[in-house]
Amino acid sequence: MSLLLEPTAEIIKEEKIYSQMGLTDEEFQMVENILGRLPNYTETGLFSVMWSEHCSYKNSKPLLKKFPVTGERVLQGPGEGAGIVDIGDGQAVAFKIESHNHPSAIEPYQGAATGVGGIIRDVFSMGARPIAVLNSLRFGELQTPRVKYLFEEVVAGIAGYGNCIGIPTVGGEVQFDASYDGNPLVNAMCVGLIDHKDIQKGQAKGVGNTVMYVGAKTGRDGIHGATFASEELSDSSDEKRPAVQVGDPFMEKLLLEACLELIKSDALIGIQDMGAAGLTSSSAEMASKAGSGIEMNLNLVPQRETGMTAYEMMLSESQERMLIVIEKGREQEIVDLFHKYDLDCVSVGHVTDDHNLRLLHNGEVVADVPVDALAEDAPVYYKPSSEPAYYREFKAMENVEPEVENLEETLNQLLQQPTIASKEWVYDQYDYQVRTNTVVAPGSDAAVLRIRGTEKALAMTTDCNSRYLYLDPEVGGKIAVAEAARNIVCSGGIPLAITDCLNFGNPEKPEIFWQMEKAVDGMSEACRELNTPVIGGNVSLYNETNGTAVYPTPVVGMVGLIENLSHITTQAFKKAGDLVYLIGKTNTEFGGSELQKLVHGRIFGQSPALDLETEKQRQQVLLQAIQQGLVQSAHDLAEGGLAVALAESVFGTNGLGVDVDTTGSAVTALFSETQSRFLVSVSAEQKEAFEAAVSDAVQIGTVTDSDTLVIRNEGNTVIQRSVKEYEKSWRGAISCLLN
Amino acid sequence: MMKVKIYVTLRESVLDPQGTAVKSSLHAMNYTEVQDVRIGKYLEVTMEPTERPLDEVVKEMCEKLLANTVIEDFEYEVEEAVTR
Amino acid sequence: MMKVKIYVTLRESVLDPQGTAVKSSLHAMNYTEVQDVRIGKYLEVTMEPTERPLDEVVKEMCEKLLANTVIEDFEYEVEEAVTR
Amino acid sequence: MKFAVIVFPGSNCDIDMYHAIKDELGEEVEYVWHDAEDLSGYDGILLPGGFSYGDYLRCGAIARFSNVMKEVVKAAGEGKPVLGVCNGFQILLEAGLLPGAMQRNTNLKFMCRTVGLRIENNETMFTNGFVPNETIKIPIAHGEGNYYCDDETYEQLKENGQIAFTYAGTNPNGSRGDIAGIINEKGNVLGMMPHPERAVDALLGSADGLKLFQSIVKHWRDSNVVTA
Ligand SMILES: Nc1ncnc2c1ncn2[C@@H]1O[C@H](COP(=O)(O)OP(=O)(O)O)[C@@H](O)[C@H]1O
Ligand SMILES: [Mg+2]
Repeated sequence: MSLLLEPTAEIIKEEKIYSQMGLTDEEFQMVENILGRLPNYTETGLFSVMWSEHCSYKNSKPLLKKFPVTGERVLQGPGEGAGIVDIGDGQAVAFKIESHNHPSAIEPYQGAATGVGGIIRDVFSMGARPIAVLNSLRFGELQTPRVKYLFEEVVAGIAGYGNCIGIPTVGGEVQFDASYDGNPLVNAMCVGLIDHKDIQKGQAKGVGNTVMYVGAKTGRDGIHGATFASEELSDSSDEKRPAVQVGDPFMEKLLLEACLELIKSDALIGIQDMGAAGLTSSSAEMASKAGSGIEMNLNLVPQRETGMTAYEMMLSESQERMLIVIEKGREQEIVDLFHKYDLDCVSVGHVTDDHNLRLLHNGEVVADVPVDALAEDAPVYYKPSSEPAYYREFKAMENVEPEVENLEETLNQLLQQPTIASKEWVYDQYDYQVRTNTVVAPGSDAAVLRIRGTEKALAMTTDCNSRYLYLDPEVGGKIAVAEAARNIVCSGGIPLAITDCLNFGNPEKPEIFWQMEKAVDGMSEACRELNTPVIGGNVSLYNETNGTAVYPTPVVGMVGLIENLSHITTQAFKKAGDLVYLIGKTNTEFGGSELQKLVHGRIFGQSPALDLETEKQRQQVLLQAIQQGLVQSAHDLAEGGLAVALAESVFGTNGLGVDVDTTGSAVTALFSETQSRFLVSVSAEQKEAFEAAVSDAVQIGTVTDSDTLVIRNEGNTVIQRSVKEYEKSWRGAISCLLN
Repeated sequence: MMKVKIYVTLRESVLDPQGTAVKSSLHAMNYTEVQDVRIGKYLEVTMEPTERPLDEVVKEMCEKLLANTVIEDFEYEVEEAVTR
Repeated sequence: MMKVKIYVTLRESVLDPQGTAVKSSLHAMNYTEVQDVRIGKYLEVTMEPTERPLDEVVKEMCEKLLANTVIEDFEYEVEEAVTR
Repeated sequence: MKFAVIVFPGSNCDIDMYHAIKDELGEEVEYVWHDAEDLSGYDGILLPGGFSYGDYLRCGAIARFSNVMKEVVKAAGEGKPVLGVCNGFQILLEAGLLPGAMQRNTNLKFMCRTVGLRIENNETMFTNGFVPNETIKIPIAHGEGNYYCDDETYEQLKENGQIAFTYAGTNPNGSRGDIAGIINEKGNVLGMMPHPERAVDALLGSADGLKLFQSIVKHWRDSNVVTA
């Protein structure tokens, strides 16, 4: 019935209906040239979603080429649902991060929940069993009711989905800054375990093989979600409401178990999840990768609503669905498998050899387009790039110490900054223990999960300090990778590889494109130096509200291998009498620091510097010391510098305290954010062995049983306050801001 | 005292996983006559007389807090409640 | 086709943590006229004609599954629904 | 002793329960799908946590009508130990094997943390390995663990020693009388919100939960030695 309402090919062209779908005049002309005729309404829809930034990476492809993507452990690089890295003994780890920023800005609970659901599907579509999820979140300052609402609902959505499906949410990060006021960032990462022999690909091979649709029925939800994700938010974004999808974690749990059973079947040829652009991207990409074509009869697609058009079915982003290709003739056994889990599983088409995606609906061909044109051959743009004026200004500034009157109270205030404060309010809502493998729960540097049946464990983290990136995207990009690696090393792990989510503003603005370019350069260099190739990721552009971009936020998700359970290390001090060491020299570096923000209310100047060679050398030496059993606790220095790191290491230890003496200017010693530094505690008996192993470690004090945090500077006591008092400020800050 | 009865329901094309699960359960229990189940919220709000017109206040409360208008619709009825 | 509207509410003697929370939010938003909020469920069940009397069937479904009578009460209304 | 771990669609602590029994307790254990027709081959029945049927409508409400529940009721009637943890507890309540009902936590949020549990009755087949009033550390992870029952029921629970565990220290969820776990009058059905199967290995923070499973085995051995 609504078919009649669809504009004809001529009208689409004349009235530029395509531009409402996101295609430019040139792109529409390209489509016309490819087809040798005008596309009809459904076909125009197929091209518009597949050529959206979200699906085609048309603006970011040239940059992504810069990333190092290979390495001796890499089994699967970018291009599939998730990247895969070898961890020995025939096992591998699969992981990927993805954004759900725009849906979360409109409907935070469902936006975040379906973001988690989507990334989990990416991982199990590779054949891996998801073992953990993490997230990286950015919100405006926790002051307005709207921001508080977004924060509470996003966290609830992540919890709601992850807890129900029974995959532990083990870590992440949350930062607050005014640049995210109207455009929060919600990035979710999933980590899975897989045996090499089970690795699957999303390919539609073998002419005549059967294309099957499994999982939830298709409804009108999220039509054009991918296009929506490739636009700036504006005050009228609320009108895009139908683009919001509702997740069903229960359905996904069944789908997960069924798919993991399916991968054991030799009837399976290929499997891909229906994520952004749903049925369109999964079918076109699977065919394009295999060099084949696909023909589907849309009348066979399980539908939740009546009267759906071909356009609506192909563009729907209903959740919890998969497309699979199986050997012809074995349909029934697959149907039976899915029925055991009460899931729909129907044959909707077959693999062809003509390289086209051909769709039938009500007995007519409603679309017939080359799959490569949709997938591989989407246009690629080289956007102009230009250095923004603010950058030159900041670069020229000297590094100066912010003025601080009362160091003891300043530390108290820093501990209450929501970005530094305990995130317990967040992770208390996540079931981080389910499946009983979580050895290090949220609250230390990286989360650690043991691998059952082995002596090994995996460390995982997400990191990105976007303030540094705003001041200097290249150095900030390096720091993001280095910080993630530090967190892995502090937990006793060997950094393996990263996945990244590039969250930026509108790439059509040359200053934004410059930020992207520089950030990718910095990240690539760090990845090369630290031997952590990029095995997958996601790009989220147009993160702007009414013309203002978010800080450049390329979130890094990293996984590390802990070779033996005995290497697992946490940031908390262990016992009184242990010696406290600082590794790394401290300079006066306050650009983008928490102290600068606290004192000046804004950030400016130069970001902290980073020397990758020093970074690498320190990480290696520290990791060896940890592996040799010479380290009781290890923590990297991040936001808030040494004073905050000391406080974090003593919190939660029930009665321990610390007494250290620092040198140089007190403000710098306590709060500077110089990179590549670590805070380590060592038992007194191992003093010599540790010092021999880590030659640039300097002992600055000892762990005490006094329940007091004492910091001296050149012998003078500058801070002496009960740990309990500081801990109370730090633990309560976020719930206090919410009430 | 007024008693306002508010019904919050999912918009028509929005997926209702709860309703679907309950429907299958009812079928499994042999209530095969059941064609469809949709699950929403039912709120009873007791209110003192308002300065502004009651309709205006209730609508505003629903839009701002009680319903999530991105995915939900609401309706309400006002009843004069007996004072307890 | 019949449409059965079912209201499931917490028994009066049972505390309603969600209702209490919503009430405080409303107060914080300056809807001080609000005296009390109770939150329950609203189900719309579409049914084909039943062999047994509809009332009997609906009551049974509620008692068995749709409400937990340890803490909840239920009421329902039947509407003749238009066939689509 | 041979245990059954009942798996409902949406159960997600089934694997944890299985490994606790097999790897740490060292007893026989099998997964049993929700449509099973016969539990006579098992000596103990375990209903694991998770979100059976998505916890849609009410936690445990739909699972309670699974085929296997008829068998669980039968096993309970025969005096076999039946343990429901978290969602398993909620299912036992919905099924009427234990009195009362579950409401949302008073702060309306899911909470995951390790809490202190006081053993209120150490003379049950689930707690005989603990000393009276012992406090143990066990994780909780739930959104609806706020146990409700009317006054009469509460008095009965107290009188009969049916309160097995209470929260020591802060009550996390608002449950009546700080109740964390209760048993039936006969003493062979235990429902508890905390997860003993998550506390069986010191590597993960606590092994206090193992004693609960050991208690079940000890009781079973003792009574089977008598009859054998
Ligand atoms: N959104 C979140 N979800 C889960 N855990 C979180 C989240 N945010 C922070 N955490 C946890 O809180 C701890 C501190 O986080 P953060 O300050 O970002 O650490 P770091 O500076 O070492 O990266 C980490 O264990 C982290 O995993
Ligand atoms: Mg850290």
